[in-house]
Parts: sequence; structure tokens; C-alpha cells
Amino acid sequence: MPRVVVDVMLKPEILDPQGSAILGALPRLGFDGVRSVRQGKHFELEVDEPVDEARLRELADTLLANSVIEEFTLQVMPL
Amino acid sequence: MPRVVVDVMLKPEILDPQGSAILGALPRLGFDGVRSVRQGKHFELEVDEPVDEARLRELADTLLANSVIEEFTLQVMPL
Amino acid sequence: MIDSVQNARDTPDHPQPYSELGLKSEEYHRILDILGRRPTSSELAMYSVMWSEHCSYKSSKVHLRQFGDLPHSEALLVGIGENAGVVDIGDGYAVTFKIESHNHPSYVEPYQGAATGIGGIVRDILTMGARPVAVMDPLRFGPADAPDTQRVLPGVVAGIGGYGNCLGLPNIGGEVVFDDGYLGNPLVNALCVGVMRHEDIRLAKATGAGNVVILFGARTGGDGIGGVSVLASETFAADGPKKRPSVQVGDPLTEKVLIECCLEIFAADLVVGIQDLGGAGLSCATTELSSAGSGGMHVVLDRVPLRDETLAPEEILMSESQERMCAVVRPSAVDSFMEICARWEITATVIAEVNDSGRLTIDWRDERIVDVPPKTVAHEGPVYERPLARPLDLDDLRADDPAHLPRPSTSEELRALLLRMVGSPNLCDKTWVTEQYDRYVQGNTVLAQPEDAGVVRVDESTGLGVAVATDGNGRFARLDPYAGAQLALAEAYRNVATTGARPLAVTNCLNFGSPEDPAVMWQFAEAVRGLADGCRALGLPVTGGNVSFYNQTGDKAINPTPIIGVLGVIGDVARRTPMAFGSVPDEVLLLLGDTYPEFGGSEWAWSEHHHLGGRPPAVDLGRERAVAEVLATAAEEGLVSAAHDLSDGGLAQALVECCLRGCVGADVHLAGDPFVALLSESAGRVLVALAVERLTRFADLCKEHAVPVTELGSVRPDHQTLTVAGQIGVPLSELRTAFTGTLPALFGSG
Amino acid sequence: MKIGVVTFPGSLDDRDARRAIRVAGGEPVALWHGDATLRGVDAVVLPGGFSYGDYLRCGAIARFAPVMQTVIDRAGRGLPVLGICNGFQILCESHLLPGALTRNAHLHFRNRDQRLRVENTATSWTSGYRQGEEIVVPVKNGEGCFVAAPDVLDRLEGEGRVVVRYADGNPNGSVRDIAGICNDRGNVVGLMPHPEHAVEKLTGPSIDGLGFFTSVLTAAVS
Ligand SMILES: Nc1ncnc2c1ncn2[C@@H]1O[C@H](COP(=O)(O)OP(=O)(O)O)[C@@H](O)[C@H]1O
Ligand SMILES: [Mg+2]
Repeated sequence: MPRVVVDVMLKPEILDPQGSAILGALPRLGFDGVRSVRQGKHFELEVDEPVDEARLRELADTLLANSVIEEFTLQVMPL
Repeated sequence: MPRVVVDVMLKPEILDPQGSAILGALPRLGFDGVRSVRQGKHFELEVDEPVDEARLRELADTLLANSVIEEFTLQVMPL
Repeated sequence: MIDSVQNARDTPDHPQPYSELGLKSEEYHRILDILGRRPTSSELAMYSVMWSEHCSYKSSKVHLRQFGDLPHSEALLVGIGENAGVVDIGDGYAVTFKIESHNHPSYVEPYQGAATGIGGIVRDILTMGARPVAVMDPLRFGPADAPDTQRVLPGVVAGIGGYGNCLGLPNIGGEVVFDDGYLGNPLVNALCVGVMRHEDIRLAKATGAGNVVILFGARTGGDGIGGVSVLASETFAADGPKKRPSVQVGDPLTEKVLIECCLEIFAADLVVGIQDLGGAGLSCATTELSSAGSGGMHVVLDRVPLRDETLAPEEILMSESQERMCAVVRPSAVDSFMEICARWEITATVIAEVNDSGRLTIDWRDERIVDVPPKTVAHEGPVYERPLARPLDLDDLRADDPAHLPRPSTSEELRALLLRMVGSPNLCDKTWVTEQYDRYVQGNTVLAQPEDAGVVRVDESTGLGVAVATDGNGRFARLDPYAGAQLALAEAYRNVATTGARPLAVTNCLNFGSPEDPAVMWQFAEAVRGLADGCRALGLPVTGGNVSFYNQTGDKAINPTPIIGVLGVIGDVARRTPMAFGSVPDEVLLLLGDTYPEFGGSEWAWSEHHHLGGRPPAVDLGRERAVAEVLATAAEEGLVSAAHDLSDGGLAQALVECCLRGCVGADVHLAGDPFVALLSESAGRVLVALAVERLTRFADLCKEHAVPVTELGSVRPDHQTLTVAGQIGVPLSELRTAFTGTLPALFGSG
Repeated sequence: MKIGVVTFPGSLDDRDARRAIRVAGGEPVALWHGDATLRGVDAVVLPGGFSYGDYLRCGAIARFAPVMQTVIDRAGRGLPVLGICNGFQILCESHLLPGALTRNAHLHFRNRDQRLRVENTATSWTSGYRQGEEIVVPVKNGEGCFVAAPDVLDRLEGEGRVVVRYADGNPNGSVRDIAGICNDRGNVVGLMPHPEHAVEKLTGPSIDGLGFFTSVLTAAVS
């Protein structure tokens, strides 16, 4: 079955407290050299054929991402 | 600056209530043809050069993912 | 190119986008007069935001003065004008409390809007030197079954819980009300209560030349700078500023840590003055601190730690990034201050110095970009006497009395009505909402929702505590804003007294439509007058509050919705009166107060007939005082075992709630028309349960205060039915199903 | 007897846990996440809250705090450790306890008075209860759904390491109604419900939670 991957991230201008908390923890854990961390959501969907990408984008835009603060990328995985 | 992307998903045998809630909502919103939805986390890191991939995997394994319930994929993005 | 003071002098005719920033031409000219030159873009940004309705109260000020003119109250330690008022509750303790609105942001992004609403009010309370100890959330939504309510309500509730729970603040009460008018304009009001010792009270003023100003907490980003980016874009060359966020995201961890950090700083006595950064950000904090202080202040804006390096100085001044505070600190205390911040991993930076220049000056990249008398920005903004006009439809509305509406004519119909009413969205059980809030954290919550008021213990050794309730009824206020405000006050007052506390002080959040509409302005003026007269009659000070205008969808304003919060004191929380029947054997039921056939604006007329008309119930504040005195005395003497105030849904609703809470039945007998007895919403009434052997003493007490008492019947622990003699008997299980099923059916059960 | 309560950035019920220890007759000692020392305490409570905002995963960052390195080490040598809610999450993240706590099945934060059954009274923290005793204690969490691999669950059950179970309704979807578990020695116990909020009649639904704190006092004395 075709697989669709949607990654949702906060828009770059929006504060990401989750990413900041991770970034803040890294030096304490002995990980250096990480300059920034942003945390988002990753969705994996299994869909029927034929894949209607336009419709899936609509789904991502209205349901998976909150367009007020987030943006997304969508990829239909090759079978 | 090199970018590293880590996707963390619940192991397939672990119940994913968020994914199920989305799947359940789809028909009500008029989206058909989606068979399964799983929700995970997506991290984007900016790191210094040179990229030490082994060390980054360790970071993902100990901090970003909880190996008891989750698995991850890590990708160093081409510059 | 930086628009410096020198540049402003050199280019007096440079056109400025003041109207885009919301300034009227007269207001702009007033700035020219004050400065004797055109403002720099940074000054223009500061004036425009500080002179906005939200910050300057320019339309409401002339009315709100009535609160300041109330008779002096012994209990009032800090009055209106500071971040929050402070009252003395005895034993050296002081309490501060305040309500704020976050209505518009919560419509745009319900979760973050509501979350940052909690964050903002908590910082106001913290700023006074207090430890925040509880929050409450009066909420208004469109119809429960409207599609947009499905988006707004769950988001708002999750946001309030997400932020408040993470701060470790128990949520002890609130309101959830549905009404058509709030569909495009929900109301998200948030109340916070804080406790401190008298000597810990802190004020927002910058005094003492040579003292420094420390900005601490989150870094500054481009949040909430809205229209000001017009100015910023003027100062950029071709590439322009980065996109600015339309929504602020709250970071409750940073706020929690900021709270603990501030409390440690207060305990070490390291600050001379302190101010939170809320609306208008640094502009507000720097001008208010220096305006309230002794002289002037010089800020080096480059020192502000940024989250977004592309911010222009106007934007830094205007940013409303959350979780930031500003403290005025003696130079000798700076090191200790910084040590505490470091321990909590809080970024802290000296950004300014207090001086005696009488001016607020700000430098950016070595150029002077602001040089103003701070009072003209912060405290001497424009004041308007807006025109008032009684709404044209008011007479028709009042003439449309609900007396003509069909009423149940048989006991079967009455029974069915009762079940429909307890399951209606406004009257049904709110557990779906309140389960998402932590009520236990801090371990001092003695009463929380669904009790009439939240009660928190302040001192573990003596049992001293406070009770807080909020109320508001937009339908009553629509029919008569003067009476509506007093009814809200009376209900909150009664709710506090019902738990056994003595009411002490009032806060409010006045949610109205556009002040530019004379009809709205009339409603506002009437409500303020009603509230001020009401407080005078009850002998209570108003300690602060908030005005939220422009609550409307298109040109349709919401029902005027004054939300009133009352705080009371209870000497020993062990003596509080809960609402559940059945805690002692042989309880008899009494009704305090008089019942009249009053249905104007009632829940019955609205939920059954979608009717709003007639007159709201009559207000008798003398009676409210007497009822409150009876209840507080009865609690002190340990006379009553349960009490519940009568409000929306009348006696029927109160009986159902008390039976269900205690899991016991009751037998009641009613004199007169059972429909009126059960569903009237007459004010000044409280349902009381007490052990039969206390009856004589309690009746004497009521007589002493001229409070009418009616015997209603008795509690029946042996019998799981609510029975109204000669009318109906409904098993509790049936009531419970009707009462608890509504919100889960609408918003999903887990 | 001294019982330490650790404060992490974002801990909320630390003061409540100290109060509960006091009410039980013990001497509470505040411990700081950034200090590796346990200040000579005889037992440790990891309290509820949202350490580091619980932003990444509940307990995921707190696990690496300096104090946890000491707690992990001493727990292995028998120090009684109780993790309540966020503390339970930290114990799982630290692998002192098996399994993990995930998002509640209904996806909401839920606060309610919860009936529990005490299934194991052989731990340092539950010796004061009767086997099978039912108690009422508040739950309040957004990520309290306990999960573990089937073989892990079977081992936990087989070894009697399910310490408390939800009775009368499961508030978060935890497998097999598990509310709390212990390590094989029984000195480390983690549970989602909050016994520290059920130690005073006036502020809790019961005083049923007191037993956790009195148990460890007797355990340490004997
Ligand atoms: N949004 C909310 N948050 C917290 N508590 C709430 C909320 N809405 C209602 N409650 C609580 O539910 C109970 C019933 O509410 P309501 O019927 O409005 O009370 P009242 O009529 O006494 O004002 C009260 O204890 C109130 O504090
Ligand atoms: Mg009430």
C-alpha cells in the first residue's frame, strides 16, 4: 500500500520551547556542537491507490498541521 | 551548517492513540482512502562540522528516542 | 538607517504612518507638542501602543474612576493602578488577585491563546511579590453544537490546562457558558490569586538613581508586534524584516522556573521595583517603571537578548514575547541577583540604569532613538468621554416578558423539563472540562469546582484561607447592564459566603463590544455604575480588573459580559461549608431568601425557548449582605453541613447538584406554583442543609438578620431519589445520566 | 528518618511530597537536581510535575540530571526510591523500572479521584497496606498510559511486581490496569497516582495515600 509521509514543523518565526529545552540539555549530557534543535511532528499514512496527492495536501493542511503556526512537507513514498 | 533530521516513531506493536484519533476523524471530515495513520516526532538539528554521525546516533538513541517503545531513523542532509 | 532623535529633528516633515498604528491625527499632534519635534519611529511605536485602548484605558478611564472613589477600605493595601490590588487577610498575610481577558488570541489559536492568557495573569500576580496559589477560568463560547465551538472549546480548555497544570497552579473554579453571541468571539478570562507576607509586597517603580534595570526570563522574539512592523519595514533596506509570528507560543516551563526564581529573589530582598512584560512589552515596562518612579531611566537596547537577530529596535520595544520580567536592582545586589538566575538557568541582563533626568532615553547602536518624558507615554495618555446612547431595541426587549412563554402543565411535563434542563449545555456537569485541570497541586485546595467557590488554605498551622468565585450573566446584563453587573457581583459574593467565607474584595473583567458604538458605551457606563454602586452597598473595594472592548463579530457586539470576581476570607478552612448533601445524619433542608416569578433572562427561557426578554431578577444587596452574614456565622459556629447558592436553573438545579454530589436523595415539598418554585432565578437565595438539632439556633440566626427561611424537606440517604411532593420523583441515576452525558456526547468521551 | 525529595526544573508536587513525609512522621530533605549528593537521606521521592516541561518525553531530560546518577547507583544497592507520576516516568526513562508511560489513550490530561487496589505489600513503600486493600487517591496526568512488551508484562505479573492497579475504571488506558510497579528487590516503586495528595482529609479525597510514606519509615527502621 502506498505510504505518505508528512512532516509538520512550527514556522521558523514561532517559538519552539520543546526544541529549546532539548538544546539546553545537550551540553549537560556531554553533546557539543549542536547549534539548534527544532521539534515537529512526523506522520506516516497508508493510503489506497490511486494516490490523490492534492487531496492529501488538503488533509495535511486542514488536519495534520495548524496553518496558523505550523507548516508541513508531504512526500508520497515510492512503492 | 549541516542539518540532521531524526524521525522517531512508536514501535509498530505499541498503540498509537494520536494516530488512531486522526484516523477516526478522517471519514467525518470527508477524507476516505486512508488505511492507517501513525504519529511520531520529527527533529531538525543544526550541527557543527565535521559531522560525527556515530555520536549523533547515540544522542538520538539515548535522548531523542526511548528505545523501550520507540525507534528512530537519522539522516544527515547533504549540504 | 536608524531614525534617531537627531534624525527626527533634521527631518521634521518626514511622513509617519501613525494612522496604521492606530493613532488619530489629534493624538499624533499631541505627541508633536509633547516632544517639540516629530517622534522617532521608536517613539512613535511606543506612544501608539501605550495609547492604545488596551494599554491606556482611554475610553473606560472616565467611568472606572468610580471604583477609585469608593469609600476607603481598611483591608486594601494596594489599590487600582498597580499590576494587581492587594488586600490584608490578617495574621500578616496579604492576598492579590486579578482577572484578565485573552479573548481575541484564543479565537485565532485557541490552545496558545488561552495558554498565554494564563501565563500573563500569573506574571501580574507574581510581580506583586506573591506566590501564585490558584487560577480560575471564566469562559464563554458559541452554541455547544456549533462546528466552530468544536474547534475553540477543546483547544481553550487544553491550553488552560496545559499551561496552568505545568505551572503547578490548582484550578479551583471558573465558568463555561454557551450563547450564540460568542460564536465568533469567545471569552477567555483568567483569574489568578497569589499570597504573600505584608512585607513582601513589591511595586512597579524605578527609584534610586544608579540602580540598574535587569531584564530576565525568555529571550525577545518578534511576537505580537503586529502593526509595528510597518515601522520596522521602513527602517530596513531592500531585504525587509523576517516574517513576524502571528501567534505567541507559551513556554510554561520557563514561566514555572521564572516563578521560583522570582520568589527566591524576593525572599533575598534583592529588588527595589519589579514589572512583568505583558502587552506592549518593554515599552510598557520601561515607561511605567520610570513614570511611577522618581526620575528617569537610560536603556541600552542592544543589550536585550534576542531570539531573532533581525528585529528592528521598534520591534524589540514592542515585542510581546512571553515569560519575561524587568527588575530594578541596587548595584550592590546585582551579583546575588545574577547568581539566583544562573541557578535557575534563567537569562538575565542589565539593560538600563535609573537616573534623575526625568526622561526615558533609549540608545541603539550608539544612537539615541528615544528621549521622552515617561509619564506622557505611560500615565498621561488621551482620555475620551465617548458618546453614550441607550440601545434602541432595549424597550422592546424589556417589554417582551417571558411570562407569555408556555410552561409545563402536568407533572410529567415538569419532570421531562427538569431532565432536559439539567442536561442543557449551560447547566450540565462540567467535569469534561474540569478533569483536564489539576486541582490538587500545592496541597492546599480545600474546595474546587463544582463547589460554589474555590477555597485554598493559606496557613497550614492556623487554617486561615481564602475563597474566590467569579460570575457573570450576559443575558441579564443585556436586559439591564446596571442590574446585570450587580447580579454578577451579588452571585459571586453569595458564592463566597456560601462556602463560609466573609467577602473582602472585588476584581472584574469587563467584556464588551466596541466603545465607538454609543450603545455599547452606554452598556459599559451602566455596568460600571452598577458595579460601583453595588460595591458601595456591600462595603467592598474594587482592587483591580481589566477592560476588554471590541468583542464583536462584524458590527454585532456580544451581550455585555461583566465578569466579577469576589475574594473572601475564612478564619479556619476546616469550617468551610461544602455543597454535598449527606455528610451528617438527619439533615433538613432550608431555603434562605424569597422566590418571585422572575424569568427574564433566565436559563429556562433561553434553553427551552431561545428567548431573551423582560427584566432580570431584582437585586437587593441589603438582603445579600444579610444572607452572607448568616452563612459566615453559621459556618463559624459549625451549624450547617451543606450549602449551595441558587442561580442559573434555580432551586431545581441546586437540589440536583447537591444530591448528586453527595449521592443521596431528598424529599422536598413546595408551596405555591411548583414551576416558579423550582425554576425562578430570583437572587439572594441559598439552599442549606443542616442536622435537625441545629435548626433552632440557625432559625434564630436568620431571624436576627431578617433573612426569610422556608423549610423544604429533608435529605434521604436511604433513598436514591429526588422527590418533590405531589409532583415528581426522579431517581438519581436518571438525573446523573442526564447531567453528565452532555459534554462527553458533544466533545468526545475518553 | 530523613527522606529526600528531588526538585527538578518544573517539579510541582515536591512541596506536597515533603508535606506528606512530615505528616507521616518523617523528616523531609529537599534535594536539588544539579547536586549529585543525597545529603545522607534514607530514602528518596521523585515527585510529580513536568520536569523540563516534559517537552521531549516525560522524564527524558530529568533522567540525566546529576542527582539521578547517584539515585540510580544507590537504588541498585537497595535505597528505597518512590517515583510519583513524573517521578515514575523518570524511573522508567532511567531503566530503573521496565516499560514506559505514553500519552493517555483519550489524549486528555485527566484529574480524578481514583480507586486503586494494592497488589503487593512486600515493597518498601507499601508494607503498611493490606494485600488487596482498596484505596482512593487522585490521579492527574496527560501521559500516564503504562506500556511494556508482553514478555515484560508477564514477568512483572509473575514476580508480583504490579504494586497497585486501577480498580473501578482505568483513567488512561494503561495495560492490564497497571497503576504502579516495582523493581525486583521491591525498593524502587513507581506509580502514576498521587499518594501525597491523599494525606489530609481537608485537601484530599481521603488519607489513603499516607501508607506509602509511613511504610518506608517502618521499612527503614526495621
Ligand atoms: N472553566 C471552568 N474551569 C473551572 N471550573 C469551572 C469551569 N466552569 C465551571 N466550573 C466550576 O463548575 C461549577 C459550576 O459552575 P457554575 O454552574 O457556573 O457555578 P455558579 O452557578 O455557582 O457560578 C463551579 O464550581 C465552577 O467553578
Ligand atoms: Mg454558584
